Amino acid sequence: MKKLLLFAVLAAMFVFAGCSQKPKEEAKPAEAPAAEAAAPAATGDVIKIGVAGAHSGDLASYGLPSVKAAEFVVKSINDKGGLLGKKVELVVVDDVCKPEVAVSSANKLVSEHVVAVLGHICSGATKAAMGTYLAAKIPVMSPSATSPELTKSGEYPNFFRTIAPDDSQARLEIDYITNVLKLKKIAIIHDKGDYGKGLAEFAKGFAEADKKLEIVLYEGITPGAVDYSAIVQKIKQSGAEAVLYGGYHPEAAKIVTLLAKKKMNVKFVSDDGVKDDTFIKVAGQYAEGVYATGPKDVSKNPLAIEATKKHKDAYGEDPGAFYLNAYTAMLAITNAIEKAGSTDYDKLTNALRTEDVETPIGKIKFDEKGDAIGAEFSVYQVKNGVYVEVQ
Amino acid sequence: MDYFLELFLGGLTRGSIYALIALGYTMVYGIVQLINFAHGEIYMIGAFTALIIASVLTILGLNSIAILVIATAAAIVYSSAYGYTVEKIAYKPLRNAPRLSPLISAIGMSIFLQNYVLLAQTSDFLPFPRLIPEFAFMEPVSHIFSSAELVIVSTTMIVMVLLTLFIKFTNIGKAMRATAQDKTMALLIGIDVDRVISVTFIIGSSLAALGGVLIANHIGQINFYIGFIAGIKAFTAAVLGGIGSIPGAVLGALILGWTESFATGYVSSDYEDVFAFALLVLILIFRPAGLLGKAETKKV
Amino acid sequence: MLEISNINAFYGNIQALHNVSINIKQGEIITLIGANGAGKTTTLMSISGIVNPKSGEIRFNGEVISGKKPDKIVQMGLAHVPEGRHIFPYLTVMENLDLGAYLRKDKENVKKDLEHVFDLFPRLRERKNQQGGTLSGGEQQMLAISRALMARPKMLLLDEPSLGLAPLIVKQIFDIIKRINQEDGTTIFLVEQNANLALKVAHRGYVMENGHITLEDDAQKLLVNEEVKKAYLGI
Amino acid sequence: MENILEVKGLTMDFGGLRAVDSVDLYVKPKEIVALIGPNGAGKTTFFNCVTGIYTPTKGDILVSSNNGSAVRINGFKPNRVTERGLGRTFQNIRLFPNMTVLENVMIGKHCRLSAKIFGALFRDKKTRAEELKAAQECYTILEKLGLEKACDELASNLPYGDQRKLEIARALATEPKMLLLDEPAAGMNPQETVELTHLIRRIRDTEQIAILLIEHDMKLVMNLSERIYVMDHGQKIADGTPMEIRNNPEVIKAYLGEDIDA
Amino acid sequence: MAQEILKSLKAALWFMFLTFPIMVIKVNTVYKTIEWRWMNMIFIGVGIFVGSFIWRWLLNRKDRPVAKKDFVPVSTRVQAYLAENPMAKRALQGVLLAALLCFPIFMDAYQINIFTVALMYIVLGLGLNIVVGLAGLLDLGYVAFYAVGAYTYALLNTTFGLSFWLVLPIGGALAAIFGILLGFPVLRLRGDYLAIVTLGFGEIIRLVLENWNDFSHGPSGIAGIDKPDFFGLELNLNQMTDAIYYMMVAFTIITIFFVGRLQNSRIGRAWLALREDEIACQAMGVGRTRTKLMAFALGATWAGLMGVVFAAKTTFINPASFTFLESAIILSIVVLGGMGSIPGVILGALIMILLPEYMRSFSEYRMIVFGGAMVLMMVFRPQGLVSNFRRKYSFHGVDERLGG
Repeated sequence: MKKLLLFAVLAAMFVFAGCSQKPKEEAKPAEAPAAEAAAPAATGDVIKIGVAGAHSGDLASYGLPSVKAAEFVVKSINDKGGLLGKKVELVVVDDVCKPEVAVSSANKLVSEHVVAVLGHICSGATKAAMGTYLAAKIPVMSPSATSPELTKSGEYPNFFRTIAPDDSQARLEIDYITNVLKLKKIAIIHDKGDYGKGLAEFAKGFAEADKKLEIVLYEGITPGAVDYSAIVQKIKQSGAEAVLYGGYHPEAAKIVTLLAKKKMNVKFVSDDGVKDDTFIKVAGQYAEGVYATGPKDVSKNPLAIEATKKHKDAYGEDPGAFYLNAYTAMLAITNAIEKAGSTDYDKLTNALRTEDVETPIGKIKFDEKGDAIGAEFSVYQVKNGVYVEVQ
Repeated sequence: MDYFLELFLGGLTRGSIYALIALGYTMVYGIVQLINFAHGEIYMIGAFTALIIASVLTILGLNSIAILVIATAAAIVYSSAYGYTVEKIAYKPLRNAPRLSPLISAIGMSIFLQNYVLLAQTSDFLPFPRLIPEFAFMEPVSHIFSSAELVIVSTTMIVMVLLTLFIKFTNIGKAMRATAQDKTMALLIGIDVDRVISVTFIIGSSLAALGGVLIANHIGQINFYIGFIAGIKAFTAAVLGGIGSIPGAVLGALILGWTESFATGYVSSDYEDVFAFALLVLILIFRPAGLLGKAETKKV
Repeated sequence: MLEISNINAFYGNIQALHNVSINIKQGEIITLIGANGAGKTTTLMSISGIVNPKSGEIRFNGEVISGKKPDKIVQMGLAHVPEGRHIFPYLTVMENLDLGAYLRKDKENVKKDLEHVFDLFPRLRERKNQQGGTLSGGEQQMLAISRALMARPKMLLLDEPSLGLAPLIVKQIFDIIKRINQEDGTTIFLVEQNANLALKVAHRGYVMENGHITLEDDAQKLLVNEEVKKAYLGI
Repeated sequence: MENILEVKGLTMDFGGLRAVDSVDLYVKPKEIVALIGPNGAGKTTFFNCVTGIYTPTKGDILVSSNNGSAVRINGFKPNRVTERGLGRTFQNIRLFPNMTVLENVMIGKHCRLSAKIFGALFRDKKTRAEELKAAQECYTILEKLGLEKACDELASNLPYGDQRKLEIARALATEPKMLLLDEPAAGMNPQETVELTHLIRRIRDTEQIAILLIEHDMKLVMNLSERIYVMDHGQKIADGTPMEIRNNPEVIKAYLGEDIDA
Repeated sequence: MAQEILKSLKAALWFMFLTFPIMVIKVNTVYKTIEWRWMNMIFIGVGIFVGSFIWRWLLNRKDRPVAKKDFVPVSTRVQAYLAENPMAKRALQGVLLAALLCFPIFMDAYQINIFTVALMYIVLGLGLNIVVGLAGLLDLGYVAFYAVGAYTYALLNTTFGLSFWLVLPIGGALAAIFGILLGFPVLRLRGDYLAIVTLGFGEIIRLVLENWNDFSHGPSGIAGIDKPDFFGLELNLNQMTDAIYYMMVAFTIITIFFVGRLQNSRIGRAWLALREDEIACQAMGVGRTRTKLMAFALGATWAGLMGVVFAAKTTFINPASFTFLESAIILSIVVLGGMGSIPGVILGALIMILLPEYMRSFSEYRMIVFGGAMVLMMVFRPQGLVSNFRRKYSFHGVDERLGG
């Protein structure tokens, strides 16, 4: 019987191993018409584009919207006959936002011969994977990896992104506090995470360089902790007039709620991770008056309206985080392939840098380092339960 | 002084929540010598059940006190049911297995339950409805101690007293103590040990559920992952106090809560967890059985 | 009253009992003697359901009890005082005794039995609020027997009650065992290594060796049996 | 020091309980000495103090070292005590159940070997030679005790009597000057006990080591030992030759009990 | 039979009740809508009904008394056969080695990469096996040593440009030192306390890495770490993947070889004995402190070495790679495979790493299956897949055997 069990486990392993060797089946986008999927497309007949990011685990909510965005774009392209006369196919890989898994995922995409990659979602995972893509000469476009290092270091010429880097956000926040809110003392709080702490570091640097703001508190909190009242007391004690928070909305909502409950009158300024409707839903009345930076308002952009509508029609709810950025990235990639008339790396990157493309976040192209020209941030404030652009 | 008091009260709240979860760890450990890693998940499931039931009832338009009561009751019932089932599936068949096996099984269960909730519900944070009303009499002090915090602390205290009385005076409480001290003998005097173990899991899970509802209400949001950190912290508290000891768990939890609160307040929240774990390591080095744990006498 | 027929029990892959058969009639004191590791304790554990014999059958008052859960067996009137006493060390003497009556619902009679037990062992009355673990060895043995009596058993299984006790205390305890048998009419199954002592109080005896029953006879006859003398009395 | 072991005024308290109360004892080279007394008299505690498992509250434990001088070993860790030449067995057998018989004995050899990590990893010539020698010596010990056939069995699969013997073999492998046996005959049947008596005597004769044993089997004790110490309630109540002890009224009263005529 | 059906029916009903709020109701708190997913309840009911039969059947099989007295598990029989037939053993080793060496020829970079990761976990598992399997010390913070190795290389490489091969021993040694530092205070603690303290230690290391920006670059991690260099060769991506793979194969073989030797050495015996009975072991002359520290240090060394390899392989590290879950996975490898057994750990690592990896096709169901499988494995085979097998000695040909 023990033999049987052992055998079963081993057999199961081989079955799984077998499955994975037929990646075409797993990789086909859910929306693709059945006829297409059935057609045994030789590599020459399709253009494969990779989509990588966290699709499971606790960060899945940041990664899954990009898959949906990519699927919508690809569907509309294929409906119109494809790119360069070929169908576009997505290869979706999950990196759970872990560097080591990201490397495996990148390897998988490389061995699938993708021509470009939409992803990854987290900066850390992106950095880990970039080496693999660079060696394989594959352009990568992230909708969400905001670490400035990715573009500014110049180490990753194949990297592009449709979101502005953290430092520009930090700059904007500091300027807003100094010039518009005209406050003097701030507390900088972050979530010890890659994104939040990175942003906080920049904000701290800018504030110290400007010498106009006094940083009375600079500290990290632990995401997922049971209670944040101690740090809130400390903010109160520090006499800060504003809290600049680097991190995501769950913790921000907790802090904002506590600040309000403790009847503290401090401004709360945060980042793109907080400029999320979930934040307002979670924090409810306490969200009122919170400032957050985020990509320029695109609610009037017809492409953005269309993209959002597609999602609502298909899934019955608003799209999640970075959906529009991913949509943009997918449009930019496919547009570049079209314009370059080829999937060749040099031609493709050149097209990305030279050809303007209309996207949900406006008309963009990419600078030498890979940052999107035209993707900028503005400041929003929660008024009557919605984020309103104030600058 | 005010600052100190605020930190003290904050630590008390935090410690109370830890205590509710730590009790489950300590009771289970006392009886089956097992670190029930899935206990944090039971807490999370309690919070989720309360959220789901409360939302449904809100949509149906019940008043908030009724919702609070029903949701809490549902959370307790379901958490207990999960605790009971987890024991039956993942631990009971392993009663006589090598020591590490149930631990691995528990870790597996924890991963399983997290992903179960993730798949069945969502990975997003969900806003938890505010069910505990603001008491008017708390108004003057609400800036340092809110109504929700009062409810948390007082509930914990009441539960603690009830639990102590239960363990001390009821028949099943005595059976629990007997089983913890000598399982064979408990069997020999006719105690249905399996049943006692089930009851232990049920009580521990109920307390965790209560903790889950209270904290979710206080913090205002939950997701499938909240059990992990709370679980680790509560477990640390249980060990700190001396695992297996009920007053130890409460003491350990409060000390942990205060350590974290004061460490954040007077040093830096950057290292809040480092302080917590360092405290644990220190205490165990000087008192290897924890603060109120019974040192085991070596028998040769 | 108790019929053990041909039971075989294993620990892992090692067979501890080989076709063990024992018969005990109502009101008897039966002793099972044998060296350490002979399988005496396993026999008792099989009776009270802690060890499950792989084959064979145990009947108590005509009803099959092998395979039943221990609490059901206790409920039927079998109380077991295990080797090493197994006092709950952090419970008081009173709590230990209370737990002896765990399955009983007749609270009034329990109170009476408590008095009875305190009469048998006045020392326990003096120490009723002390923790079990702080008692001396002899007192613990008294407590262990009393706790079993609190279940008001029809039959008492005693495993090495003399173990580790001073001779004087042993004498006391054996006197009480006799009293319990004579006054309350409780059947007693006594497992002892101290064969001499056990055979003096018992009516009949069984001798066990390496998991087999090798001899069965009246206690008086066993006492003078040369085999037994040589093997177990060290003479 | 002419005695191999000398214990003076040994006292051991557990909390408020005095388990051993200023006991004196000595053992000369190649002597067989027994320590007897009713259960709970403190014999095993005494053993545990001597072998370093407990640190005695008061008193001196002296062991003669190789050059003949006395070394005080109070508070030494058990392994250091073993290195000093005291090997022991346990009352309730404490073998390593999931290791083979030979491996069990080789653990006894541990403190006489010197292989370090380097040797273990690279298995150099010296290490190999040492291992080989150790294995052979252990095998020889097993042969002496008649366990060589079982050498690849797991210790837990041995019959009870052989497990007792294996404990002795393991203790012998530590190359002791003195062997402390804690109830070696417990649980053995009469034949086995007789064999054991011969075995212990043979060990003393061939290995030239002293033996201190705790035992309940009076026949074995009287047969084997040259001197006997009697303990009761933590105190030494008598010592002397078997003859003296047999006739000591104090001993008869305390140990055998007044009306137990076994 | 009717009773069996009734039992299954009860189980099904119970689980339908149990999963009701979480599986059936889905509330959208924003739009105030409730989605009732009654289908789920039916799935659960049917699934549990069937599953319950299988569960009981398996449990019965497990509990059934072993008929033959001398029953020997398959894995032990295989091992015994191999031990007695050196030719067969050599042949098997040869086949396995050939398969490992030829693997890259037939597989693409992705497969090779996955296999490299699996090999890394084999080595980590074998390292932890020294601590948990052999010495019996439950370590839940093993990943801390892995982190020490990884950060050693990352920092030394990015700031001083030290090469992989130079840092490899440094990383191992530093991890060993950390092992001893941790070992000292916790030696006195028994089982579960040791577990929680090591868990705490692991967390402390991770938190320090996360917070001490000046030292570790905090959560954003260290990027641009050099890949290992192989004799100064210029390698492209695929060649590099192959090279690292072969390096890991070599590493794994060396580790298996060393751990095997450790296990059958004086020290290895002392570990086993310490695990079996600490007091008896001390009384037989084995120094507890020394022996335990040695286990901690050696176990940590392998983690440190793998940390260096990890940093070099991914070229980017951040504290997120060194969480408790990672420790739990490595521990599971050891326990799943069979504590103290080298083939067991290898099998455990392959299952734990390859299974979830190949299950990526089920993406979101991967982790739940992983967790469930861990539970089922423990319930039905708690001693692990491969039973520990002790080496035998033969004293007729003692010279050849021991000399070999």
